[in-house]
Amino acid sequence: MSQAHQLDKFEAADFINRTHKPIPRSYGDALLAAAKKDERIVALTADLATPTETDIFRDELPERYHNVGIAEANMIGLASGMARAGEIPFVHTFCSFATKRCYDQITMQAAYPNLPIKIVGFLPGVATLLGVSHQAIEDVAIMRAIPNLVVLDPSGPEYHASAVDAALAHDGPVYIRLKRPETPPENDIVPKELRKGEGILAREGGDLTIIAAGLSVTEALAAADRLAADGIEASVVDMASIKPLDAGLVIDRAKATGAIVTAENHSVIGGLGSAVAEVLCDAGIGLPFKRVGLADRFAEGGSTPYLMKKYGLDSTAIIKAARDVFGKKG
Amino acid sequence: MSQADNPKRNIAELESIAAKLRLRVAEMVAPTGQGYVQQGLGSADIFTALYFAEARVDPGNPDWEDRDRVFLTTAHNTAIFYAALAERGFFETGRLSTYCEDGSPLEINASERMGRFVEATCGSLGQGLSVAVGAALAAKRQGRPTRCYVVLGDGEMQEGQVWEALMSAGAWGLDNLCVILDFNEMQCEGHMDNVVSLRPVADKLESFGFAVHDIDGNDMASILNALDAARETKGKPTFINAKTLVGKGVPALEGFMAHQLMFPPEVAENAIAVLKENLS
Amino acid sequence: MLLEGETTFDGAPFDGISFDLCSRRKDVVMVSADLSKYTQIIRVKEELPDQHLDVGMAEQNLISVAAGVAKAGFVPVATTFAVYATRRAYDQMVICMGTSPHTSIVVGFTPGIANPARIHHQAAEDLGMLRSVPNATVIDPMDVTDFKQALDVAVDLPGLVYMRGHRGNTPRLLDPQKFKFELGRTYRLRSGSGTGIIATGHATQWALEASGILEDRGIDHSLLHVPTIKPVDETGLADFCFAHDRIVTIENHQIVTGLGSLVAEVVSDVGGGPRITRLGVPGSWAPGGTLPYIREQLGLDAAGLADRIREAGR
Amino acid sequence: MSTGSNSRVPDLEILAAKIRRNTLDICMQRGGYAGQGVALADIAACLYFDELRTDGKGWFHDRFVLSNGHDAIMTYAALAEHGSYTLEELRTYNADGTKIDQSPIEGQLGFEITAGSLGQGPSQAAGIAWAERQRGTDKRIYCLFSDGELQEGNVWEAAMFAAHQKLSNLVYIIDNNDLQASGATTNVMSVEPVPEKFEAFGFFARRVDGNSVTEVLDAFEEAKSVAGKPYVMVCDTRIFVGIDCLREALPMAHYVAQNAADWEAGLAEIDAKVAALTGEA
Repeated sequence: MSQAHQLDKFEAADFINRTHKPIPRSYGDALLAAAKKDERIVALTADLATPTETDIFRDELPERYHNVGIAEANMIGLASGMARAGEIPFVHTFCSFATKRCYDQITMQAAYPNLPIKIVGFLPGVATLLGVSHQAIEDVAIMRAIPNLVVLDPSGPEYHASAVDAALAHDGPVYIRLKRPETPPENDIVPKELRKGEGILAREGGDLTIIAAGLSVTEALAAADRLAADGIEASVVDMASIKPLDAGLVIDRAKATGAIVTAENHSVIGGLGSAVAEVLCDAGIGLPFKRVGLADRFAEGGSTPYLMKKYGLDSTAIIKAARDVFGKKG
Repeated sequence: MSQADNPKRNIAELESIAAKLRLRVAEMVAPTGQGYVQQGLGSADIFTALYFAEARVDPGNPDWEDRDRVFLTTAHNTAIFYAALAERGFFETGRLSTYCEDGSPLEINASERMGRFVEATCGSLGQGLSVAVGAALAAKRQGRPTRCYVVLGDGEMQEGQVWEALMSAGAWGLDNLCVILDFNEMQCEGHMDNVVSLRPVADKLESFGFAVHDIDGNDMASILNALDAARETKGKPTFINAKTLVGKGVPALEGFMAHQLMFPPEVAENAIAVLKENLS
Repeated sequence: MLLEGETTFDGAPFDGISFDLCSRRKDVVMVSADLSKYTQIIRVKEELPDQHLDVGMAEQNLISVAAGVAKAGFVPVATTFAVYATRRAYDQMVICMGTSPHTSIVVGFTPGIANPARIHHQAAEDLGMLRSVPNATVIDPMDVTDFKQALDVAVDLPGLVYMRGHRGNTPRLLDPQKFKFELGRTYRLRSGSGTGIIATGHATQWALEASGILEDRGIDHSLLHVPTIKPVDETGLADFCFAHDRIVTIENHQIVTGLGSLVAEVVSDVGGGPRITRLGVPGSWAPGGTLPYIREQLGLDAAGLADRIREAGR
Repeated sequence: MSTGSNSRVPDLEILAAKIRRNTLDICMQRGGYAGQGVALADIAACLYFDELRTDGKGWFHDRFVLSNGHDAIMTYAALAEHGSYTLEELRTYNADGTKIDQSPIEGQLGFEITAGSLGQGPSQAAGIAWAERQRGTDKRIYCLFSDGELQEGNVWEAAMFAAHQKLSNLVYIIDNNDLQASGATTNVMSVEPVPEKFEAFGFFARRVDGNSVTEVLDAFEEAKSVAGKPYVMVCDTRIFVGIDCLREALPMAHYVAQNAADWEAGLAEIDAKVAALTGEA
């Protein structure tokens, strides 16, 4: 059923790795380790083993690995059948296809029956060379609207192992949007913890709060550093759990700092920014607020730093928004 | 599982069960006129064969892990489905009268809130087969004797996902999967050949790696033979192309292409009378 | 701009709207995925067969074929249930239509809870899905008049236009003599102070019912109809919000990502602003059944809404 | 079967060699889908320089729909010979900020649809074919997609529709290279027998050596003679066919990183081939 077909070594240079040097597979290793402990875990992919770091799973546990071909809708259905038979399927493809291509199947066959299907997407937001068809700039918006589904957007590889744990800890469907580094990291990756429903206060400051998720967290922290140099102290929240959202932390920070900027590698419509706006409006908290994200347009392909800069998602854009809301506080 | 639950092959007995289920279908739909009469009457023999002769299921223990799984992917064909389940003992026959009532779990499209005997919620057409393929694959890996049966609609085969699932089942050689096509030639817009034709069915399925049987889906012996052959086929999934007649059993309704027939009271009355007569 | 007197109904509004459009515009093609009867384009199918195309029960194909038809010089109007157009063929809508300059219209019928067959036929997330597609136009008309006029505007818009449709007994509420659909414009149906109600699509009908009850009870309020979800007149929307003490949004949709979120975004962008209570499908699955039954279960029936609006105002 | 097209063969083989060379030239800058571009060179030469009729204004009368985004390299390499792009601009392929996207969007010269989300081209091509027929034009519609895309259900929806509508102005060209992102298609999820599947779906199907100019031309010719049905040519190709040193080094390369191949050796080989072909011609 599964094949241990070894790809040519040159193909290690997949769509994501820009260096042709080995890149640590924080997610792939964590999944394999979890699977070795839990018999029920199976992995599926729609033709994307290496780019989703599941080639190691394929090679080590071939009888629990299924490459279903380029057929995402079928993959979700298969996972559903497996979950109904007592397995815990992790399905893998790019974020764009893991959501837009099989949304009905996710709703019907994973979320409605509340099955433990873990949908793991790679290439979140604009972060891909592969252009518009591979960009998931609306995945958070559409996945957030599905009842029962948990949405996690970890900020870096140090959280990937924890994301696997959090996904397993939730007895139901989970969507995880992951970004593999494009180049080998300079330092060793030290695992950190994230939890469903909890934001991480990554930096504390009293002048405003930047609530960020995924790739935008690094940018937010860089922005906070530069703002601090000018005497503006920003709190930074890593909102890895976009759904359920840590509303308590949002309200707490809103009250403590009086101004909020959201930052996300996603369209400004429907994603983290909207989720935070909903919480604030529900609570009747009116304050200076700004959403940093992709400004309702399609992006092209390119390197991640290039795209983050070009589309106004980087620290410079966050600083501008932060100054703006800080100024409005009066 | 007791011997009494094991496959029975008494054709006369099965035909009389099918006749009873047909009557139930008409009775369930008659009060409101809502429900799928034509499809239910047409596929009564398939459901009878599946639930009363073929599938290893246990109404006393619907969660039984080694059970065979029956997937109704044409989830709107519920009148016959519920009638068969009730008759088989999965729930009280009396509950059939709540069919399509607000708040009743016997909804027009079957959903899992009914209980584990609804193996998947399938009202969005074309999805159930993938779920069944996944379950069949899992059963293989777990070494279970489980067989997966899928009742598929012909119109539904226009959905691309069905072909994704067929391709994977064929490529993986899932001989514990048996797909039964309720080939009634009818879809919303009418006769399927006027919408987008599926023909030739057998050629398509053979090219996707299935063992194919073309049968009369209203002939009990043919259905049983095909199911037997499916069980004996190794290394390939089976596809039973069961030609059925919509409205079967009520002459006034036979062959009448109405996807969502509003069942007029006088027609219902006549149908019930005819079906009662057949029974006795 | 509302019609006075007893409300009248059109039993199959799109049959007339689509036939009228296709008769005037020979470049328009109605495309169906086996649901011509259920989306009510039977007159076109029978009387203008050259302007009707059925792709069978294959919604991804429906959207992609329609996109191809657009690329060859026609204006396709792809029709199916909202749930299938969006959940089933979302990627095709984004890529084949959303990235194209050619006019491609998708009309999704029985949106939100307007379908008795619960989850698999109910599209309570479609507005949010389409709102997040760059450049897309998203319209949720409230009645026959709104629907007809919006479609007339849509056929001349570039790119992807997603519109929610009405079928079956649809009320005529707006006066075609006085109402003129303009893209992005918002319409004030009741003027008052205190609570500002913002609604769209089917929910504007419900809001009108609730408004009647509130009026009888002497509760001051305004009602704003927002047929265009995208692009919307953000300034007008914000002005309306800031002119009221509190805002209640009502939509035939999940309370996340749709109209409620749109209003929350617009208000937050300005900063400050009133409390916003979002009413709709509350982050769970709606039940199946008749529309009155589902509305009641979700507190979206006229009395339930009136109570909740009053409650929000306290 | 011969259709008298043989006189054109040597010229097209030269063009194919040049397209191969252009592919390497473009991909060696920053990496790319070189193997596919090289393998599709013969089909590209036949398509752009023989089969597609010109509109007399420097472009084409017939329409070509590319479904598989990464095969865009084929179109770029061919249009460089056609003169629609310069090699200089194409060398920015894969660079930040370039207009030469790896996977182009609709409106980019040479691209009718936004490709890259697999399996959507065949439907759009069928829609175009239906609409062109409806408008009464004589345009023929060609759609290239890959064997891996056959795993997408959308393709079978399209096939069923195209056959039902008897779209005889539609030709599907399948790049049957037995390679997809995660390995050999046969191993991942076998799609064979491809011609039998399409025949069962109502097409006139023919298996073709996609690297034989003669066979490709014959198939294009045959497609025009088939009435009442769409036509599919299942073109067997293999990555890097025509440049032996790269073919040997990278037999399974779905994507080739810039520093993963000996581009100079490849160029030397193809330059020698071009010289030999033009010398003989």
